[in-house]
Amino acid sequence: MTHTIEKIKTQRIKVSEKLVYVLETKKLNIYYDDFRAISEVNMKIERNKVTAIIGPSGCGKSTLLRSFNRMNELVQGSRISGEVLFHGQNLYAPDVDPVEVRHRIGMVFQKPNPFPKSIYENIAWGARVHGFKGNMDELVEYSLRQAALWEEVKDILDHSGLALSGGQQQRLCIARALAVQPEVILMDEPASALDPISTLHIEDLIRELSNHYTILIVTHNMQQAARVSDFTAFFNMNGDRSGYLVEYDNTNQLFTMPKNKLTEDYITGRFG
Amino acid sequence: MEQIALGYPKSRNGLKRRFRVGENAILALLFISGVFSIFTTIGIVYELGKEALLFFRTPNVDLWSFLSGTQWQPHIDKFGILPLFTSTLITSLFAMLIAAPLGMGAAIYLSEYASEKVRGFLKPILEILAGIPTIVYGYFALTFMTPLLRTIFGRDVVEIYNTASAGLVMGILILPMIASMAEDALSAVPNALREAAYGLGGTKLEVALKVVVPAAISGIAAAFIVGISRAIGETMIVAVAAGAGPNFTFNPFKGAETMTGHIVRISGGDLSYDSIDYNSIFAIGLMLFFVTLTLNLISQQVVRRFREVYE
Amino acid sequence: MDDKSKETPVLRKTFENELQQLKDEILLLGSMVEQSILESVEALKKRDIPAAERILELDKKVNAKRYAIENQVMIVIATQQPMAHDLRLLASIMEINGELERMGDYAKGIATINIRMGEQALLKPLIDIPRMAQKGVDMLHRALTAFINEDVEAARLIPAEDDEVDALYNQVYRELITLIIQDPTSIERANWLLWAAHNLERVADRVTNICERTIFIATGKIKDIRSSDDEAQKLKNSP
Amino acid sequence: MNGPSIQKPEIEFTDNIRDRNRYGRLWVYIFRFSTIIGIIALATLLFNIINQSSGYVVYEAKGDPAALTLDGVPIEEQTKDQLMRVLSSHLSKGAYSKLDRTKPFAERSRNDVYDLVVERIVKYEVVDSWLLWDSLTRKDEITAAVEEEYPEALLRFDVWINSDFLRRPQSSNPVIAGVRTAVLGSLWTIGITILFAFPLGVMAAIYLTEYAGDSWANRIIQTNINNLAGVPSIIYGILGLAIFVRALEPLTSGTLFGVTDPTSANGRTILSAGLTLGLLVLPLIIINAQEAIRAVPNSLRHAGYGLGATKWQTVWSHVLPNAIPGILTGTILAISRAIGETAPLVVIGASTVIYFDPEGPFSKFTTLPIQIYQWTSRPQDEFRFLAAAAILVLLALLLTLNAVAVLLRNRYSRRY
Repeated sequence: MTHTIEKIKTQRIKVSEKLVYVLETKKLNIYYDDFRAISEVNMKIERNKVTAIIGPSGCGKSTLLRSFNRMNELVQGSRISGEVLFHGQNLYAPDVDPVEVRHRIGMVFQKPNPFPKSIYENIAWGARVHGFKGNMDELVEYSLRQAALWEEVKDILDHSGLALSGGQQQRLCIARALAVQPEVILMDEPASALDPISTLHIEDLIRELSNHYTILIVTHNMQQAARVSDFTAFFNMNGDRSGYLVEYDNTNQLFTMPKNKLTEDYITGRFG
Repeated sequence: MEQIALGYPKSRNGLKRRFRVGENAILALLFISGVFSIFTTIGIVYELGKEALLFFRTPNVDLWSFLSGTQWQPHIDKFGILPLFTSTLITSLFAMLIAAPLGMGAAIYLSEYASEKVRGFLKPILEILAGIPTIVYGYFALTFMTPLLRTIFGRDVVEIYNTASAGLVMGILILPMIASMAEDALSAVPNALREAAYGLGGTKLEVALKVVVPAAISGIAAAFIVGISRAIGETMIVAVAAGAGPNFTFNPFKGAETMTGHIVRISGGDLSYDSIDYNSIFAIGLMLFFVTLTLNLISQQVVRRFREVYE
Repeated sequence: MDDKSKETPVLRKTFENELQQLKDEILLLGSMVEQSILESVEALKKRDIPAAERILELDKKVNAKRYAIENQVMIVIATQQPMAHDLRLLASIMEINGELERMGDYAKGIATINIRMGEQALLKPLIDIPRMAQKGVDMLHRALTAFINEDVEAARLIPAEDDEVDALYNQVYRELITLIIQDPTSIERANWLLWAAHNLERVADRVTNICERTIFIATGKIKDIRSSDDEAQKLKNSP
Repeated sequence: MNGPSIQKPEIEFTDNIRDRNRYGRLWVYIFRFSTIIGIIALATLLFNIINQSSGYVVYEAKGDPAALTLDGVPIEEQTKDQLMRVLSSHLSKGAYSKLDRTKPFAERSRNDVYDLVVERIVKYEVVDSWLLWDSLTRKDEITAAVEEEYPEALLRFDVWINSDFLRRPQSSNPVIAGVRTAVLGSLWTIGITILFAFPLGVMAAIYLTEYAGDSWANRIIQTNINNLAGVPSIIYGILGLAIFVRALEPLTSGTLFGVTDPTSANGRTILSAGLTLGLLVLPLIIINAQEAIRAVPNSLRHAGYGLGATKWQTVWSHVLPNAIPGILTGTILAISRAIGETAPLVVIGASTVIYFDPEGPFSKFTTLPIQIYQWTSRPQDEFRFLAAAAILVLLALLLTLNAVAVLLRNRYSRRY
């Protein structure tokens, strides 16, 4: 028992500044029971950049995204083969704790989902469960400022998070994710439930955050991918409906001179 | 060319509003049925109130001594409800002591931990438990729980009829109800909240206890309140196992009669109308009615607020 | 602009940054073109061949810059989905980008004339031609400033100054024709200078195009500022 | 960018993952334990009841059964006539003719007469008994003890719940007591409950879901129904006592209709009991029926209206046929609650000792739960065993009803 705990401790993910690639998948396959949702994905995610994942609906974008912090495990019957490396360490190794993984790799969801608690408690919750030792007020303010929400909510920190507007709620969720100091933030269509203006706010925020965080964003809106991302990965489905990586490139390159005919058809809206 | 006659039936008065006798008769009938339940409530309040008023009009009985008296001895004109009330309290307390934590635990297990298969197996069992008539539980209390308690604590300590046994078995009766209501409340918490908490690196326990349970807290509170209300109104278990005769005691191993138990015992024989005994059960009934009504109203209010958060 | 941005929170910061960058690049390209026009005339005046050769080098940089800006505009259009004002701005940048490159070519043309003239001396000392260059560059500079600031009023006024350049050109033209009549053997040398003057006249014409684009960005209307009379006059006068 | 520059505070987390995971594992056990308690409770309850419903019983006869042999035929094999001869020869004339008066012998079956012989002449008495578990595990011990203590006695493995138990009427002698009266009483009562509450409940549900708007009056009706569902059943008993038994006595005792049942002197009749339970289950039926009616998709209603049908025509021919399985399921569940109800019936005055089958709504009544209550309250073990057997009958009845409800639900749930 003690031995394995020691092992876990030593195996805890160490952040190395030297690596340029934060995340890397190697021959990643994701299955739901017998259905293969994602097949043979090899891609590297660059540090402090925004990487967008686009593709037709049902191509397994969200599934892939969730595999980066083992959220897919919450769905019964899901399993993977291959590797997801975080700073070179396989996230799916038997001695890696998914809770620890999600501490390092945070997530923002499609629909804003603040806890039915106060704004303050929404931010403090994650930090508290991870045994935060510092000044919570400072952390809350810092996180809210980072999420560009502080000015709007600084006087109503004790109000329910649900009382905010949709866009504010989503920025609250981003602030909440930032408060546990992740290195990577996964965003699953973070603006799809928002109005256009709120969407632009979130996009600006994503650009701003990419100075400090590595961001992976799944979006069904390819214009959004074009606007916010540095790199774009285009996924498509096989005949058996399992998603595969078609093209992965610098966003400017992919949207002006895609190398693959499928990509071109997709981004020009000629996708059959 | 032959003109094709289109057979539009000509109604007598065109498109004008028509008075349909049948429709209106049916509507009246339905309306009366709908309102019937109001009559039930009025009936309850009126009858309980009327007879209780007669009870309080009797010499030697007044509201204050009814509420504060520690003796219920009709043959010497002592009508203090406290002995009945305390034993109701003790049985309900025991019941909640069992049902609240276990019901909560079962609810969390079913809603957050159990797989679809396990849930499909466990929920019907809880439903069966909830569907068993209370007299069966009374039998169980008397023939199983009491001997068990007497074996554990000694025959000198535990009387054959005692409130502890009744209360514990009542807990088993209420457990599935609380579990099922609390599970409904927990399941109603949107999955997005769980995902959010997992996404922040919460363990399963933290997600369940620190996010899902607080989010469902009013639903859970409502379940508890309904549970208490059910325990207070529960009759047959205490009638069988808690003992006869009002007894002002806080010792759960002694026999004591609850409010409901008393009503059952007094009315069990041929009760003559307009006797003080007859009137007194209405007074007790009135008290019971208001206590449970208040609890039920509170729980409905709490549930409504809970719904507002998510719908 | 600053006041406006304080009132409404700035959205799409990335896009705004990219647009600003493009404008800066246009200004940079503009100043490179201004430099090559002035220096090409200066070199011609001094018959400085090495300086003329440096102009050719500079023109290569101008061309490279032009293509870089064009590419960047395409990327911005592809990634930022510009609409309305932004779209007009980007379309205009594309247009102005081309105009500036063409103006750079005029400077290159003057430098080439300078080199082709070889050992031949100037037919006459240059007086009006440097004035034309000065005037053209001045117009260009102000046109670009108006474009950056989206100053419609300024943009409307600048094209009128084209007449001054035209007048100078006519004067150079008449002067050179007189010289040719006096001495037909000077026709080749006169022709060199006529071409240089013509190039400078075209510079001013293209400044007019830039002003038209500035007005287009603000109003969405393409308007030919020069009257048809001017145009007819010019056709008559052109060699 | 905008606003003051962001100063990053000191952020450090404790390495607490070990503790967190340990708590996580610990609590899973606690949650699982809570759930298992429920299963254990059910199992214990069933075991406890089955344990008491059969086992070894030692009988001692006051009279000697061997002495009653007639023409060499032991009483177990005698015909009705032979048994009647045994009866008349061992009983006083007065006692015999009294039996004939309460129910003519011509109307009694052979088994009835046999029961009478056992009850009046042989007079078996239970002297000792064991639970099922002991009977199975300590068989030899019991036989040895019985041979030593009661050498004369009859040791028999009795299953208390058997065909005789279901067939026989109530009796003060546990050996020949049965639940027929109680089962019939329950069925009569429930019949009246259904006749009263089902149409009323369904009509109320139709009114509330299809007709009632969102006025304050209708909201009060709805709230009232929800509250009534939470009123303790004993309150309904008190209400039934005051209204049906006392105020409406002429109606419920049948005197209004000229029925004069000598056994029912007042309003404590099956009718009163059925109506009381009807009031009790009415809110449950309404709530369940409302849910079933609401589950009918609106498109069906619109289809009806679109063809120019009136509201009632639409409800009657489109909504109700589709809601009826749900309504029935809900009603069955409500009825099974009524079958198990004891307290209100005790309060309105169920008779505890009735030896004759109920004949109609104006008869005195007892029901299965009342019978169980009454037997449970007796101190003798034999009555406890009878109660256990009666509980098994009651549970079987409920199980059947629930099975029907589940079948109905499964059969019709594929419709949409």
